Amino acid sequence: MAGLELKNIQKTYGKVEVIKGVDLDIEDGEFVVFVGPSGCGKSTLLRMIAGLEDITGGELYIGDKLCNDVEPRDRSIAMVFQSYALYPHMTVYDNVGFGLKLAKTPKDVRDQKIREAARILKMEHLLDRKPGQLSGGQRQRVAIGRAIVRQPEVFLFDEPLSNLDAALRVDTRMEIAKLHADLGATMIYVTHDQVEAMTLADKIVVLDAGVVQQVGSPIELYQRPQNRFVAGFIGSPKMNFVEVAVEAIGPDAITVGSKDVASLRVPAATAGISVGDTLTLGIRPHDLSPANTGAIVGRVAIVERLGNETIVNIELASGTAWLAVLDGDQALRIGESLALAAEPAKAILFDAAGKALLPTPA
Amino acid sequence: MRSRGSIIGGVAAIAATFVVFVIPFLFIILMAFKDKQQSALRDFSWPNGFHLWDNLYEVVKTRNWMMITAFINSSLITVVSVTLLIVLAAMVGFVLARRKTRWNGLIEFLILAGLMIPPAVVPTIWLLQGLKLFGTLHGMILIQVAYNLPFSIILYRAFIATIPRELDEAAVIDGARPLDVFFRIILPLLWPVTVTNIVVQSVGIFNDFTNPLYYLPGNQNATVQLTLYNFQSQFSTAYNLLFTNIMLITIPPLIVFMFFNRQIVAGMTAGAVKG
Amino acid sequence: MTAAAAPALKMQRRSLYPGWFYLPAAVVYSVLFLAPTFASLYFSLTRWTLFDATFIGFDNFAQFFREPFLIQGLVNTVIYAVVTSGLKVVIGMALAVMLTSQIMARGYLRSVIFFPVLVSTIGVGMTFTVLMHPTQGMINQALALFGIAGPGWLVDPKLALFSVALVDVWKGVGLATVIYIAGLVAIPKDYYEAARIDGATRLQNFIYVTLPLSRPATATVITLSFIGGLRTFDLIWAMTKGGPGFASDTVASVIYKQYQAGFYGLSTAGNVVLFILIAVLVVPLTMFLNRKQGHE
Amino acid sequence: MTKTKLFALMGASTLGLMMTANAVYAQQSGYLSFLIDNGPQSVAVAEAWVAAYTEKNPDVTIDIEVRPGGGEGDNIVKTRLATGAMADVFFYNSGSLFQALNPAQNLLPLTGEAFQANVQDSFKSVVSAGGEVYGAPFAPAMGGGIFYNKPIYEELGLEIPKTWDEFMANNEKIKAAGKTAVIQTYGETWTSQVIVLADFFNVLAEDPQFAEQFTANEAKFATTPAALRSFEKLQEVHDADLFNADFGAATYPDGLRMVAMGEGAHYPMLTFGIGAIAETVPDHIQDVGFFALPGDSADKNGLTTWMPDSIYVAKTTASPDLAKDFVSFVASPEGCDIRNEAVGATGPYMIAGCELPADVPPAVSDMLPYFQEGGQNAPALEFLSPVKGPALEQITVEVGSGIRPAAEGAALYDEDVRKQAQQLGLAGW
Repeated sequence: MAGLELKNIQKTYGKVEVIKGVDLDIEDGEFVVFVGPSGCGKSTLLRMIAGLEDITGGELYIGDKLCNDVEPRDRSIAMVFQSYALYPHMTVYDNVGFGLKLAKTPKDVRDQKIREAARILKMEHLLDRKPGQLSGGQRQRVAIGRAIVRQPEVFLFDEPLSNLDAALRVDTRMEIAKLHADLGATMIYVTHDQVEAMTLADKIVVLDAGVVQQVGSPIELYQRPQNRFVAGFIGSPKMNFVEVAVEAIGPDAITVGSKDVASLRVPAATAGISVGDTLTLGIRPHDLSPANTGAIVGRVAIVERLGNETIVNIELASGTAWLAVLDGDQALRIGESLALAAEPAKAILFDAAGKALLPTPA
Repeated sequence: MRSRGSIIGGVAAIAATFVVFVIPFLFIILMAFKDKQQSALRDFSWPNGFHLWDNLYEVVKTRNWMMITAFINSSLITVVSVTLLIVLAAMVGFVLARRKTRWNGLIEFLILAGLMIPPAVVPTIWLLQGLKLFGTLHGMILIQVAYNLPFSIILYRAFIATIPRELDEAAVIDGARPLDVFFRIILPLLWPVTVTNIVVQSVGIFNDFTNPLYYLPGNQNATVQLTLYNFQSQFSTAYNLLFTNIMLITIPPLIVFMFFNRQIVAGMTAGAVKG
Repeated sequence: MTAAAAPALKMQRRSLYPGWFYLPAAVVYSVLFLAPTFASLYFSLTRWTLFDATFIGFDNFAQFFREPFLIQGLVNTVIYAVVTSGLKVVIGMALAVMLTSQIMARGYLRSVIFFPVLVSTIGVGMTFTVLMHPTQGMINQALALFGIAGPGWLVDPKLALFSVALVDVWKGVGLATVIYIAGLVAIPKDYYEAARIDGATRLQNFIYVTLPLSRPATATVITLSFIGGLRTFDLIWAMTKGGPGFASDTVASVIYKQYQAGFYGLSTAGNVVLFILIAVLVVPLTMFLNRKQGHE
Repeated sequence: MTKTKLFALMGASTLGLMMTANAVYAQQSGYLSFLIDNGPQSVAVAEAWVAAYTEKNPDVTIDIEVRPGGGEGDNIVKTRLATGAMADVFFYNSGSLFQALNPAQNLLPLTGEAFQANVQDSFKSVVSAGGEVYGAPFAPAMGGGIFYNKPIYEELGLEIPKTWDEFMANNEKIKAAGKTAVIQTYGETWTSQVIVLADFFNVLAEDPQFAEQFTANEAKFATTPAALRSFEKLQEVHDADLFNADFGAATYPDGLRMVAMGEGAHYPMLTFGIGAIAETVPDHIQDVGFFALPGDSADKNGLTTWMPDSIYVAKTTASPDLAKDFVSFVASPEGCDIRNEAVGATGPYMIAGCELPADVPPAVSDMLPYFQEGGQNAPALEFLSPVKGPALEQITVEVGSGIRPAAEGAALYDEDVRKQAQQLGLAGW
């Protein structure tokens, strides 16, 4: 078993910088998720760890071993691909056993390992089939089985669920979580879906434009995003943002307001902020609730009634569109005016550069 | 589903193809059954007697059983050079489709040039001579490989582009070295195009006449097409033997065809048409 | 590849697609094809007896273009290539449409049409030379049964080239048909169904769906048979040797005759001329075909 | 060179030397490869020689390789010589084609061999270069002229023509009788040249300097009336509509069969065709006669002759002594006898001591007077000049098929020979 250490990892294609110096520590046995929008470099980073891409600069340690120049097969890793990448001309049995065969594992040992993996994944009945005869979920299992059988120290998953339908995705996600619990191996998982990230990860790494935006536990990222990007990316539905002016600066709090938002006192770090500055106010849709005296007033544009909750799309005075997720069923008419109250403690202010002005934790 | 129109169309098609395509072959076969006098008439008539065995024996034993040598040589040349072609062309097609470098343009140009440029015979002979390959089966095999590589590469390259790269990567993660990836993953997946290559190239090489004529002199090196050519004047008054010879040397390509008949279209779909 | 920097070295060492995969093919191809071709560029500028070569500049090219029948040979070559590739496209397409429809005896038809592809050019040439004999040939004897006086297929100077071209089509149309069948099978059924919902007739189906969507197949057939037609030699040699007189000479047969006569320099110069002819015609053609393809 | 006494020694086997030489013949051993053209006669005679020779020398193995004839064969011979891959012993033409082989560099001189004493000097001259003799004749001399069908001549009461006009008059009578007067076989193009080439005696009769001037680029076919006449004769027979219906596709064997069986009256051909007739239609060999291609004057009626092809030894041979011994065997009276046995006698031999059997076919006996005292003959142009254009056979097909008039054909041929002259590096071109 092994942890990983990335020191100032860089990747350039010609003059284009794709990964701009990533530092990261991954503990042994940790489940780490790389998340970010497409093109952020998360897959590239994973492939560099796998050894499928060359590392332009920096150092990659797996365990204590510098692995920049180590062949993929010698990195004690296994990888599950987005498209599963099963070998179409081989049976499931051979697919799973291919790596062992290449490693010249004796036939009986190989057979035992393949059957063990099949048992874990409940796919013993599929062993004689070819990938073309399998459903998407079954293929996914085979791909995982192929990884398990190698008994790697690090599992790498490259968007493994994106080709599955919604229901299957939830099931498989849980299976992967269970697998992690059972095997206790280090797992690195790439996704663009923050729900997967939140549900699976011990530690999430948010990437954007080749730069690590924040590393932390799911709750930490949700509650204390370090910048506007992370705040917007983590959490579903997305956090609402609006520009506001600083009206007053109090101890450990800033009072802000605009034509959209009546004065709101938000706990925040105040250093370097002065009255009259423009900041961005972020409030999560779940943190809004209907209140006649609410600080935020808008016009109802769309209403989605789900029964247990109601999702309202409102248009603020400035024209900014916000979402609110309200408890219970709310019969709202389109076009009517709606006032919402926000819980100031859960609101976050961002400075002009997008940095979160988080209050010092109590 | 079948309307009367389509039955009439079908019968017409069968009749037309019979006249255009089958009759010439029947002619060859009938001629091979005739004796010398009757074959001299060159008409489409029923043989007066059964002379096929005599004709076959005559053709095969001509010039010291040269036909036997020729069949061995031609088969050897065809099998070895097609095997080499498949492996070498697939290797080139694989790297060419996968790895984009500034050399790709040059390589593509050379491939196209190989399709277009007529080979320079005499300098080639001079070169083979220098390599001690002139007049040897090895030399002939390498010539066939060199001349037919471009077409095989083109067939392969288009198809390799449709094989997902993730397969290569999965194999690498599984511990495969480049040769493992190629021989255990890519080559097996190329089978449909390989069939096309086998059929087209083996028929072409087996039926090649010009190249053995120049690069493979000597009786011990005779190939089947050369026997036909050599016997042409000897059999110039014996059409029965000439056509027996033609019939005899058409059998091996026919076997290849019957073997792969069903898979030819699939291979074409995979390779040639995707372009 | 020359960069000495460490990353470049790493890349070489670990590439999944190693450059040396090119090596075996490159060695065979360079030694046996490229090197002689380059040598021929030099020899085309010499008067060459095989035993020694005298440098004479571009005289061979001048001579080649003075060959009384070269111009006709050039024209013949283009005619031959256009006729054979044109007929292969039209007939191949027609046969492919027929063979992908609900026609009876499909297996038989498909095999029969492909079968001539398997026979050697020399064998086909010899057979058809016999069949096309003006008086004793089966073709004219058959025509005579219907009271038609058959033409001198291979001996009439106006007809000889076309007769050979017809045999070429006979031999090669099977391959074109298979390529087209592959192309047609690859057209998704949805298009035909959509067209049917739009009320298209069979003919409209063919014009608006089959024809445009089988363009990649057409490109393949045209390119292969056009290059083949321009280079064609075996069949012409087996059937007419360029005759009667010079009536069916093509550039390739003119080159071969110079070669036979021992004018090696001249013949090699002809090779260069043929290459240029092919390049001038085929390169724009493929570019045209591929560009159209790109639009789809 | 004309009216040579080439065959003065013919029939007079005075030299017993050869026989003595044979008697003390040492047994040979080793291996030879032997490249021959694929004509049926070449194959038959080569096999007979090899069989006889290896019977005498059981330790010798001789492997016969066969190449195509015509230009293709020329090419193979040249290519194999140039690349040092030639068989030890091979058949090839004498005269201008021999010169193009670069003999000094590629062939083993046979000048000093004992058997050369019996070979006619006139033959040696066409296989010599730079003072060395490189070949030995393996076939009889030939004449180029016209085979005719004797029964037709008897039936129609025709006389052997001595002039071109008489020939054409005969043709008209034959045509009037509903028969094919002249057979042409353009299915094999080389046969189309015969009328033009065989007319060369008549050219020289009019213009004795033509060969020298032609070689020196001073005389042209198109501008020398006597030479142009050769092309015109070809055109005349075409224009008179005398040919067999399938002349464009018929082949050489067809032509021989037709003249032998009386399907046509005349077939312009070289006399080596006699052997093929004897082989393919032996029942009719007595029906075929031969006469020289007639000129315009009965006084000047003579035969254009061809030297036989020669057997050569490649310089690269691994066993020169064995090769020379085999050649001397072929060029011995014994060799001639074996040849007569295998393929029949087709003309006078160039080797002293070689006799024709008593019962030669009529076509051969018709030819002999031209070679004897009082007879007239002249070698074909290719033995007097190295300049021979490769496209002659296509041009004569065109003239003979009415595609191109004689004058244009002759001019085109003049153009064609220039390349050859330049390639040979002759002065004046």
